Amino acid sequence: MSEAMDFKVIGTRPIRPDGVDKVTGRASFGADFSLPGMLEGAVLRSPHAHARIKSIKTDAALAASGVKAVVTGADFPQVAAGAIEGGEGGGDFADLAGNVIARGKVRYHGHAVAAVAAQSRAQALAALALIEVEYETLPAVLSLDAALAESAPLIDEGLMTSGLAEPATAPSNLASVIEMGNGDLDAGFADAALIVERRYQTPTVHQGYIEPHACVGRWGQDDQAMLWCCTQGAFDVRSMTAKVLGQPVGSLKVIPSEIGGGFGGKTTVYLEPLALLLSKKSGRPVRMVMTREEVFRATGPASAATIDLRMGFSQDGKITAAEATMAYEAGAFPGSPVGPGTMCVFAPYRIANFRIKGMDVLVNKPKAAAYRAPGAPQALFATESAMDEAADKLGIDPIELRLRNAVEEGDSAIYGPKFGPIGLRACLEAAAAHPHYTKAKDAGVGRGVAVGFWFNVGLQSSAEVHINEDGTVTVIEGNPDIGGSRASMALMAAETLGVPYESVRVVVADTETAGFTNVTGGSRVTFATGMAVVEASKDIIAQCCSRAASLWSTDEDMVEWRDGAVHPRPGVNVEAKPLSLKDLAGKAGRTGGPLLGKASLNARGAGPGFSVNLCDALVDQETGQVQVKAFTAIQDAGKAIHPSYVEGQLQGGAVQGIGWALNEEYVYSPEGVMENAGFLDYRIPVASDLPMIDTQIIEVPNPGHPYGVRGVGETPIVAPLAAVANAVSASAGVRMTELPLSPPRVLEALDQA
Amino acid sequence: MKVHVQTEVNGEAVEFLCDPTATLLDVLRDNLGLRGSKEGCGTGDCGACSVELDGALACSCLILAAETQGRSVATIEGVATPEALHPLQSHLLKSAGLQCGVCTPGIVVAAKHLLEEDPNPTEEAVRYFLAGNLCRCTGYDKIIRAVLDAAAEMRGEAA
Amino acid sequence: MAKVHVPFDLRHLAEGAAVLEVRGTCYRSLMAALRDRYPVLEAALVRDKAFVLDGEILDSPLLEAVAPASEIHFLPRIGGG
Amino acid sequence: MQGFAYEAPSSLDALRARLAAAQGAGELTQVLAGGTDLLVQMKQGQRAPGLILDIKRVGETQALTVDGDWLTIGASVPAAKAKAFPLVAEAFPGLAHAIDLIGSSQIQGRASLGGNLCNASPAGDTIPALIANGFEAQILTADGLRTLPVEAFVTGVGKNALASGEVLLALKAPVPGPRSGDAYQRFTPRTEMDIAVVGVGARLTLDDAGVIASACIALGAVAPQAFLAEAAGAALVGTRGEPQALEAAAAAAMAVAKPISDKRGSADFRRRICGVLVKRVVAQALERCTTGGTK
Repeated sequence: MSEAMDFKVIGTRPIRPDGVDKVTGRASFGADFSLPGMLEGAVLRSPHAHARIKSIKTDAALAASGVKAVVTGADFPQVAAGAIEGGEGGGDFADLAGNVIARGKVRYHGHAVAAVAAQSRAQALAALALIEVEYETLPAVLSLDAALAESAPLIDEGLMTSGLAEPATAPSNLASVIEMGNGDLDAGFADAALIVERRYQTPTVHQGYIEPHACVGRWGQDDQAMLWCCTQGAFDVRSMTAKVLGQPVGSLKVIPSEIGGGFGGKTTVYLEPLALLLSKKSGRPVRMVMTREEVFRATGPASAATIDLRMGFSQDGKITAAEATMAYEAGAFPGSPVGPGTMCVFAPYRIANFRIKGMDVLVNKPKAAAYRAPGAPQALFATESAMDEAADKLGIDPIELRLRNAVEEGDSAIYGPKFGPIGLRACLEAAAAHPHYTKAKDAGVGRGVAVGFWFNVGLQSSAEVHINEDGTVTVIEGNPDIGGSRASMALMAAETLGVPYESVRVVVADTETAGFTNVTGGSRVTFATGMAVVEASKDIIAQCCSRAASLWSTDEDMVEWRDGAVHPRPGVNVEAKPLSLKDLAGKAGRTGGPLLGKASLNARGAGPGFSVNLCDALVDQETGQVQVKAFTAIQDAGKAIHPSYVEGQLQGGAVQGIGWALNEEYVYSPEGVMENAGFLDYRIPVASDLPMIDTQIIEVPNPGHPYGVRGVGETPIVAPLAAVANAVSASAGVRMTELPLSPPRVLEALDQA
Repeated sequence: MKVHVQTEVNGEAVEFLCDPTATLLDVLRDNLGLRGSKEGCGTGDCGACSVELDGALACSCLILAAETQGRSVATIEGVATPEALHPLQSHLLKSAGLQCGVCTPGIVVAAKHLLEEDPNPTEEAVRYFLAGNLCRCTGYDKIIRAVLDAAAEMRGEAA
Repeated sequence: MAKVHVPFDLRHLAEGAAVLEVRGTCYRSLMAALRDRYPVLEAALVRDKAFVLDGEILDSPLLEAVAPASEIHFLPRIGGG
Repeated sequence: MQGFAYEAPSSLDALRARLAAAQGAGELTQVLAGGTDLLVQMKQGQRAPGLILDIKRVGETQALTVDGDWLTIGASVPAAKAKAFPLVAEAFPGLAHAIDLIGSSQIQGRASLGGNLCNASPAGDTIPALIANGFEAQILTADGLRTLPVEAFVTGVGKNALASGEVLLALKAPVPGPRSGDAYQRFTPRTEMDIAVVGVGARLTLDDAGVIASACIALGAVAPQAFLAEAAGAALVGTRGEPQALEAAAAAAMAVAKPISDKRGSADFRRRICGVLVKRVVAQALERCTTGGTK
């Protein structure tokens, strides 16, 4: 692959194949599916943040009108500990099962305790009220400080901290510790002309997808089961649900619906095992749909974090040493993304002397779920705030300061391996030259700069390419299309096969139709599944060459694929017209049967993604309200297959990050009840809060992908937190270190300025 | 006791029996099979269930189905003709103004109402009018552009 | 011999070493050699860390060939959203 | 939602008769206008009536008229329609803005001023604007009509002065004369879709010399119910709205504000924002006095 590639369709902006269905309301999402005889399920959730379950009585509920089945934790098998595969690091099946339905103890307000299936939702809800649960309430642990306190109540009495040099001798709420380091920290700080040292805090936030979780489960008397659901990964739902229910993977078929947003939050299961067990007990299909309140109380969230950061700088702005102590809330079960957080925190920079400590801490909140670049936004909020403060104090332009420390190809990342070609420097240079950065600021406006980073992942993907008898193309793959990926797959297939984009249809298939494919997540779909589609298309090309050679009675190495057709190689003495895909499709029956290409792979070479964001913000000095006046997202995409959807990723991630920075947070009562479990008071940005989000796509091709693609889905949410905070700090004239930058907090800071 | 309702949906006479507690959204989706209107919140905060009732824009999750007796309901399913998409729909596709697409039906219904009231809205007017249509994927940028472009096309200007 | 970078927080399991020279032509033989010398370290690496060969994070390295000049890191596992 | 019966009487007499019957039978009755608060409360189990009486088919509740010197807005007139009514937009731009702040465009297609008032949320956006503008509530009683000033209609958080069997029929206000202007502003973290942390409504009238002759300042979300801050108004009368007069009005308003701390803001924050908004709202209303009204 090279930069000089001459693309025919890649890089164009055609209409997505599923577009008309989605603008006309025809597309079928999670709650849109139904089956004859279907029951409606509902979940009884814990009214306490932390309590022992002493008894559960379900007789009255089971006897209620219309009720066909009731399940509790006692109906589920005990699931042994074991790592969940598929790239969702830190997960354990036993914890997953414990989160799906409580056994013995409830660990957060909203934790599922029982579920009911009835003929109507009203009947199911009425029956929930008849389930008698006797609780012994326990004190709720709601903050990192409270969780790590000497005599903190234990959320998991058996939890021994892992990752310590000396094995833990007593249980605690500290699930694990990770440490990284290099060089001589003391010497590095001794060399510093400036040391920035602060504590940075970020709140618990939710992914905020608009479509609540929903599924329909149907269990047969032969123990074969089917699930229709909205998910980022049907195969992951299959393996997780099978494990929670103690069933063989092959007995479960998962059919993904269209998905109304996920952002990482739909990479796990909540309702699916409940629906299937209710179906097994009732002998009827069962539909379960969460309310928005349930989505807030029982799914997501992203970890709150406290990061103590110390960075040393020489007079000319070189980082001499850096130290971070990072505590992330895991929620009620281990598994916050503090691991990747520790790897991201200083990833954009060359730092010889550093120490990083990460802590995964249990609190009585919902089990943290992945949210776009899990762990990175919190980490880089801290670092990029400190970089901004350093630039200010050293009198160095903030982009220049970053350029002086930026990692480049060949540098070892602080977490070890060497970087290949990366776009950090190109993004920084583009930012410095961007009109947003060069134009004068309006009165009172603060301007913030921040860098974003995410690893991007590869993982397993499969694809099939079917050539129809008229030469049109059907691509079969297994990644739910969460943001236009069918269009990207069709573009890559069309490019490889040399056919028009419009002749390619892309099918997102179920777990019995598509080959195994990991989640739509980790910024991997266009990269890894795209690679599988390209490979499967190349498989078709090889078959076409072979068949053309047979037709021409020559050897395969006498022919070549060029411009969408098989040609005799130059100089080969064959009298023949080139054979196009369409020609060969028509002759398929006579040349060996249908043309079917396939590929399955474990993708390598996911190039890391870097970004730079610029934000102009104006603080109302009397009320503390922040207005984002301008925002620019610049990011290295490797190669933008469909630039509009790449821009869309940048814009959407920017706005989620703006929300995280400004107004989003879980508000808890002292008893551990979330007080703002709805879109009215959990304030995601609305259209009138925002300016247009300007974008600039940088293309430093990724050598690990045939067309140079690197993932773009997650990096966009990383930089906005600090970009906004730096702009607000500049406008307010006071350094803001705790998110969200809600009006009361900003006003309080203004008072102290 | 069920309520018997006769009403009009997308210009067609319909009748149904429903529980008095059923919302218009419930009936559209479960009784009439019109599932283009989505329930994102059930409390009128997200706009994914937007419909018009006697020409007024509304959240169908906050209307009792019984209230629609003798009225006229317009949903996303009635926006395109058999021959063509509405300009808003075409421009949303052209501008990539949707990612997951679950908020899109509500946005089309609301924006269509806006352009019927004000064929030449400013960007600010579009943003404020659509503030009740939450979108978590796009950052709104391409949605707003699509609405402005569709408005221009509908006014006969080159978009 | 391949260079194995010992994670900072597990160096106490390798007598404080930051880098180990380990013989092995593939993942399995490399890890077997490591197990012979530092069984507790090897177990911790397999349990808690992702295997990184020459900069590439490999979630299923079982059949991976290792060259004498290879650099191996072990990193915390990464989840994706 | 818990089960209920639904009825929609189509005349004032039928409504009155049904109310009387329900009262006699001890049915827990809930009047429905736009339903944008009521349905949410029923879904969340906060209200569980046995009978829903939809009043939208009663013509009087849909009135939107100017009769001589009085503006009448029927209790079930949807917000979108009320704010677009020419007289409201021209002579009551502050009220029009308050109406425009009720929920989203979708909510405004259904929500009524009558419902907003009966719901009696301390943070209801139209209530301070209605109070500042001297609106009266016209109430259908068992045997006639009665009126109450809006500030007396709301009696507490979620409580109003309607007796059992009574219904709010319409809101009425005198059409303002010359040299008069109103304004309403609220504070929310986002630009839209939020509940007011503080809301302030004002109606000012100047004399021929440009001196403030009357000033009504109403505060929302800083007490169990919106109320007229008389001292704040008094601080403005006789002034031309000079900075020190605005400061005095703000100080007077902050002195009578009795906010609580909750998830939407602390008491201190609310009190402080109240002062800021009083100044901004008075300045805006003052400008409208001299520019003749709109916007």
